[in-house]
Amino acid sequence: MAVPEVPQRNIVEAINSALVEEMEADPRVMVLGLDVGKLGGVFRTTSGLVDRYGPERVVDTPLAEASIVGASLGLAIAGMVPVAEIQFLGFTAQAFHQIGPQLGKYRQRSRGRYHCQVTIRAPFGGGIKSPEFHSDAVEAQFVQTPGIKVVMPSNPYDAKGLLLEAIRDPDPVLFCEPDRLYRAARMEVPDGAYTVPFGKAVLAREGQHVTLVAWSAAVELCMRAAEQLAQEGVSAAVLDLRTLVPLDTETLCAQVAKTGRCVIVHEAPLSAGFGAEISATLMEEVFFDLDAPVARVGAFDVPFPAASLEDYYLPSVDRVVAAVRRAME
Amino acid sequence: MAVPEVPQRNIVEAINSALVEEMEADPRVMVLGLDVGKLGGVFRTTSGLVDRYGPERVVDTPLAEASIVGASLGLAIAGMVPVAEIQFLGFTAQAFHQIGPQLGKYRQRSRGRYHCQVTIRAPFGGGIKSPEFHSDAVEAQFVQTPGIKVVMPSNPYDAKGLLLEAIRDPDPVLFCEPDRLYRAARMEVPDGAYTVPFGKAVLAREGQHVTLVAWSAAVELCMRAAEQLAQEGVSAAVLDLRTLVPLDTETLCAQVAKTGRCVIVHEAPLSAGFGAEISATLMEEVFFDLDAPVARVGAFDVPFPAASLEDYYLPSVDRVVAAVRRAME
Amino acid sequence: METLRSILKPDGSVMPGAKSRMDEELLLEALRWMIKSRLYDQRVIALQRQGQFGVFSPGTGQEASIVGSALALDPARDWIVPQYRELMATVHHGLPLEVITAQYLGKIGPARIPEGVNVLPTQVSIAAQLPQATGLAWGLRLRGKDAVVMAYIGDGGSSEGDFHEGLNLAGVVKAPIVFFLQNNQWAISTSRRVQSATKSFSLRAAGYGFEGIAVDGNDVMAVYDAACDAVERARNGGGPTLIESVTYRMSFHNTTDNPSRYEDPKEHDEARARDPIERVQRYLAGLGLWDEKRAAALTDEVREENERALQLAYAAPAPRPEDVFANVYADLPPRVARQKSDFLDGGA
Amino acid sequence: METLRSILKPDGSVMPGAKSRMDEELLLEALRWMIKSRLYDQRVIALQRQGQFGVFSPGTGQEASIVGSALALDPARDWIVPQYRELMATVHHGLPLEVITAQYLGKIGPARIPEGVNVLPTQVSIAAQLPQATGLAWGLRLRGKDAVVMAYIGDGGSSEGDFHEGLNLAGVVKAPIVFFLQNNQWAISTSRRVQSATKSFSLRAAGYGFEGIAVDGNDVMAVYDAACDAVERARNGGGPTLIESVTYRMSFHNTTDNPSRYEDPKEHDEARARDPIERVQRYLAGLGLWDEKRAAALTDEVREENERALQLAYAAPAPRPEDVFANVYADLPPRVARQKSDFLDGGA
Ligand SMILES: Cc1ncc(C[n+]2csc(CCOP(=O)(O)OP(=O)(O)O)c2C)c(N)n1
Ligand SMILES: Cc1ncc(C[n+]2csc(CCOP(=O)(O)OP(=O)(O)O)c2C)c(N)n1
Ligand SMILES: [Mg+2]
Ligand SMILES: [Mg+2]
Repeated sequence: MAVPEVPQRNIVEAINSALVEEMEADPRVMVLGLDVGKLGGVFRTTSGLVDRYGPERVVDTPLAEASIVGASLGLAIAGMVPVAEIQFLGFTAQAFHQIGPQLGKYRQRSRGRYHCQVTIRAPFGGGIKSPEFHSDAVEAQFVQTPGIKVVMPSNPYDAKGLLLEAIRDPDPVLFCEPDRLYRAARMEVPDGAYTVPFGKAVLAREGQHVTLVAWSAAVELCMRAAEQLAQEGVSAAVLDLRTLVPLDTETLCAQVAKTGRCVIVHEAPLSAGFGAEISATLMEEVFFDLDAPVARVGAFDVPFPAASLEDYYLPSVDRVVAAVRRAME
Repeated sequence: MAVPEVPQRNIVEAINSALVEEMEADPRVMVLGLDVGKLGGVFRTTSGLVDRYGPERVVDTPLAEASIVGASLGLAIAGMVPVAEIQFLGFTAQAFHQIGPQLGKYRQRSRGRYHCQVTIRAPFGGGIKSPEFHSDAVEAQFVQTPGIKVVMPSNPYDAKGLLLEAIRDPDPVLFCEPDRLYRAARMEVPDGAYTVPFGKAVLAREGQHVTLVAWSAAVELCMRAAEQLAQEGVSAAVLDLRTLVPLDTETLCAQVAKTGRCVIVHEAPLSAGFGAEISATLMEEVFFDLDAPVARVGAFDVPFPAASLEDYYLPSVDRVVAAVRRAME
Repeated sequence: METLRSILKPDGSVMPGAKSRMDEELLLEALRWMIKSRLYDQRVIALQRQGQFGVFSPGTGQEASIVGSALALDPARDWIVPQYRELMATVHHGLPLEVITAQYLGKIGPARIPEGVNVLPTQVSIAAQLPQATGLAWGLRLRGKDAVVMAYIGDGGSSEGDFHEGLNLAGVVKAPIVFFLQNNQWAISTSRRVQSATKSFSLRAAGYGFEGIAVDGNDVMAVYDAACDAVERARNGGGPTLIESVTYRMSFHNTTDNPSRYEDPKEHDEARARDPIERVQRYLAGLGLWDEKRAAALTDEVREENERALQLAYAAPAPRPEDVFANVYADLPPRVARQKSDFLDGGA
Repeated sequence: METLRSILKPDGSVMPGAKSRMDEELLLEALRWMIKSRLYDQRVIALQRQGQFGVFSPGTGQEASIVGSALALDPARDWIVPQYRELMATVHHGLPLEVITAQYLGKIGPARIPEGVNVLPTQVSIAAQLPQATGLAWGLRLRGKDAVVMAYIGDGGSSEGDFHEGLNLAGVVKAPIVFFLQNNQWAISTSRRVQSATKSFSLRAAGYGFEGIAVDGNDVMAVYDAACDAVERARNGGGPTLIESVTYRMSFHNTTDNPSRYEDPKEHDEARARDPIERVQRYLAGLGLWDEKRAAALTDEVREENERALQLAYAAPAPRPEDVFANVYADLPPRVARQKSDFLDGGA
């Protein structure tokens, strides 16, 4: 008897599968946002949901991000489990006052009487020549607003498992999706429900000499850099943080202590990006195990430029490799 | 003949003096925000301005932060020089999409055809038992939005000089005022216009053993900690960054290299606060001069609690001293 | 300014031909709540002046608005989403006075809204509660409840983007909600005239596709009737209503405020002449249902209640250091848990 | 749905008794701009399909709305604040077609709006331009200019908080501005019905204390008249106007969109029957001012112009790596300057 094959899915399909699983299992789960209905979302992550679950549970909303998030808070208090989509992460700016200051604080403000089981999904990232704002990597802004968990999947398997974990989390979760990888390589993503726990970084690639720390699409970039470094005889490990809040300090520190060298890579501008927090944490925890200063590679400290310039602006394999070479000196 | 005495001013008076100077000197300068007119602002920083310059240049606006900032952008393009007040820094959240993504990007978006000579003033900080949101120290959020300069005065002299520099800066400036110190000790603040340049950190106190790095009200906290440390025989320097963007990396690195030990102190929650950027920068620039890992003292990674709990939440002299002791081991 | 729905005139007489849903018995109950509110304000302001109470925003002058709207709700199924100046509305809705009082004393645990009390916490971030209230009303209907939400907002709050987004969404999903806008003419020092050029905030409802009405907010009968109409409409699937309750902030923004810097005394005195409590007393006196004796008795009785609540709140335990970390997450992330234990070990 | 101001019916006849400010000569000019817009859309969509043009949002079906509104302005003193679907309005206002075209080709320098052209950049952050436009109009008046600002917004954009805050502030400061809302029935795939329960977006003006009007957005005469009235009012100190121009997005949201997933073909065909260009041609033909020959001649002429602009844009220099750092600050902060030099030295 043949073993049943595990289906191959890309990130779009993995997210869609997670939403279907949870909407099947829990009638309180609903999806709301811009164009999530008939269109199935601008990237089709919610494709087919409105046909299956109807317009009461899959809701095209008015073009108003603050109300998408604010209403989700109220829906959660009423006992629904909203999965809100913000069409692009950059447009969380319009809802900023409803995310950290409201979702993130509501449990505290109500002394625990109320909590917000709300997931906010949002695609982001450069590399696909998007219009202004559509590429902005602003994840670190939400690490500064305690109460919000920040989840950054880098591959289809994690995307499904982390999204199911997010929807079931009693507290608000910002789930950032790397649009550049939406339809990149498929991988085995099982049918049915499974979860990937928050706060567990995973080694995407083993390596002895240096650790590349990344999340979301930057993991794929680091994998390519590691390939090239291998040719130069440098064995680079790639650590995928998966979630920024909660942060897996333990694995991070153990891994970097092992290699003694570390380069952090992210798509956000360098200054005050989450890479700074990683570097500062390593400073505090494993300073005496470091053979070289921890380095960071990010985008430059300018606004995301016109799409025609994004390849110059974003961290590249070359810039990662160059940083590693310096770290190896 | 007696030398004319330099008047003593607190921060409220210093800011008021700067506004008067510039409104006298430049008819394009206007002040707008909530309650900035007859009331003179909830902290009286704009007291008397409407009587002097009239309701066309000192404007009480509707209660709508995004329009205060958005309108300021348009006013600047029309050739005015708006000094907008956001009543409390925490309420920049309501205007978040108009600050980084608009003010910060407008010069780039227009390929230099337009720029935004706009100053946003906002009080913030704990220690005065304010209501929710009024104390939130969110300055680092604006370091992540390139195009915005972030100014954090710690005393009356700097407050006046940096504000005049901000109003004259052709690019947008977020000017954060430490409300806990508004009416604290007066110091010599000259009449007339003078500027304090951006990007020049200043040593608020000399010291041999360790450098305390801070900005805004945390500088005063570090001064008290340094006093106590002195009794324990620890000579602590206090470096006041004054501006986070632009950042005076040169002075910062030279100073920390000198003492070999460093503790960064800020009121914002620890994770991804601007202290992380300082620590990461020191990692990259002066790693080999460090005798101990750079440490950080911030608020805890929870939302600002009820006022009755703020003394436990905020960094204290004890916590700074304890961190320094560990750094001295 | 379009004419306001009104029944009870400042002189205590009733508009010719006007009839309220409110009978004498309910009116007496309303008066009781209004007096309770006024006396509570006076008492805690005095305490605040002695440094024994937190920053407080009184409802003085707005009692008809606050009480009349709350009386239209069924505390067992309906919900209140406050801003912060509707204290006695939430108390009528079941929130024990000592609980909300504890909040002003910085007590944490004791200020927790008890299970089963359908009230959300006060909202300091102006207008942020409106999209939330819309979501709550929408969600309650999705959950099959026949609940109605009463959401409070001020004339100042009406200018925020959240006002627009919250009301527009409510119209689109036909949420069972009443937006109760207390136009007390002030947002701290900012006059209603500065807040908007509109003749009446109630006109905004047409821009969202539902009913809007402006009512004399110092007339508890008219407020109650307008609120009842709106609650019925919401309950019967008729969707949202925007009620502009035109009233006046007779005291000050809060205990840190000094209106003499900006308020025209004439305007203030005219407002006092429209006091919402006195007109009810005049009316009831005319019916022989109110006199000095009854007033004195009720005052003593209500004072008693307020004092009991104050005593309970003062007696409630003060927060402990570890409460800084309470109720932030269901489970503290490891990094924060470590901050907590370090802190409690007296470390940094 | 309240009745729309209209003059020119779809069949090319004029409403009985209706008279437009637009004479035949201006109407011919309007037609020329409308055809130029339609042909430009067709051409660049074809180029985009061949991978030779960026993501583009056509104005097809909305030409009367776009051109009729722009014709009411004086490019020498007035300003246009666009969203992104009003390309030909900005070109009429003085923005060279090759400049805006360069933007779609990812050219940086060449896409710079020339000095003296009173147009702001297109705005991708929906509705963010409205508070800015209000500030611009307010500031121009403070600077003593007699300028009027025409700010564009969509039916989708009308739901954003910035719409509310921008319009409310404009009413309060009586800014010389016209808010021109193109209700093309769609926000990507989201129907106007989902956007708001209001009968007409024009009703919102009353909530801000100024005039609102709904006009047939496929009727260039009616649009022009409504826009002229509003511009005059603004110029004469009468404050803002909200114009809802009711039209239809006859093509698609942008070149990445596929309306067949969500658009009812019936609705689409009905819209085509209300084509804003054809009705003008019918009307002018009736006057003997339009025929095959003239159509062909004008088409060739306009195609020519568009081609010339396209060629200039294609010929314009591509951005250089260092442009990443261009026009961010008047002076780059040291840290960013160092990033730039490291980058240009081929470092990281
Ligand atoms: C978003 C936001 N901006 C500013 C403030 C500061 N503030 C507190 S109360 C208030 C005035 C509110 O006026 P209104 O909505 O009319 O309510 P009222 O105080 O009159 O009951 C302001 C500006 C705030 N709390 N939230
Ligand atoms: C704040 C914001 N949210 C979402 C988007 C994504 N988006 C781009 S265009 C659009 C629809 C806009 O519709 P409308 O305002 O009617 O203008 P139209 O495209 O019909 O001209 C959306 C949702 C955006 N650009 N900005
Ligand atoms: Mg008010
Ligand atoms: Mg539209």
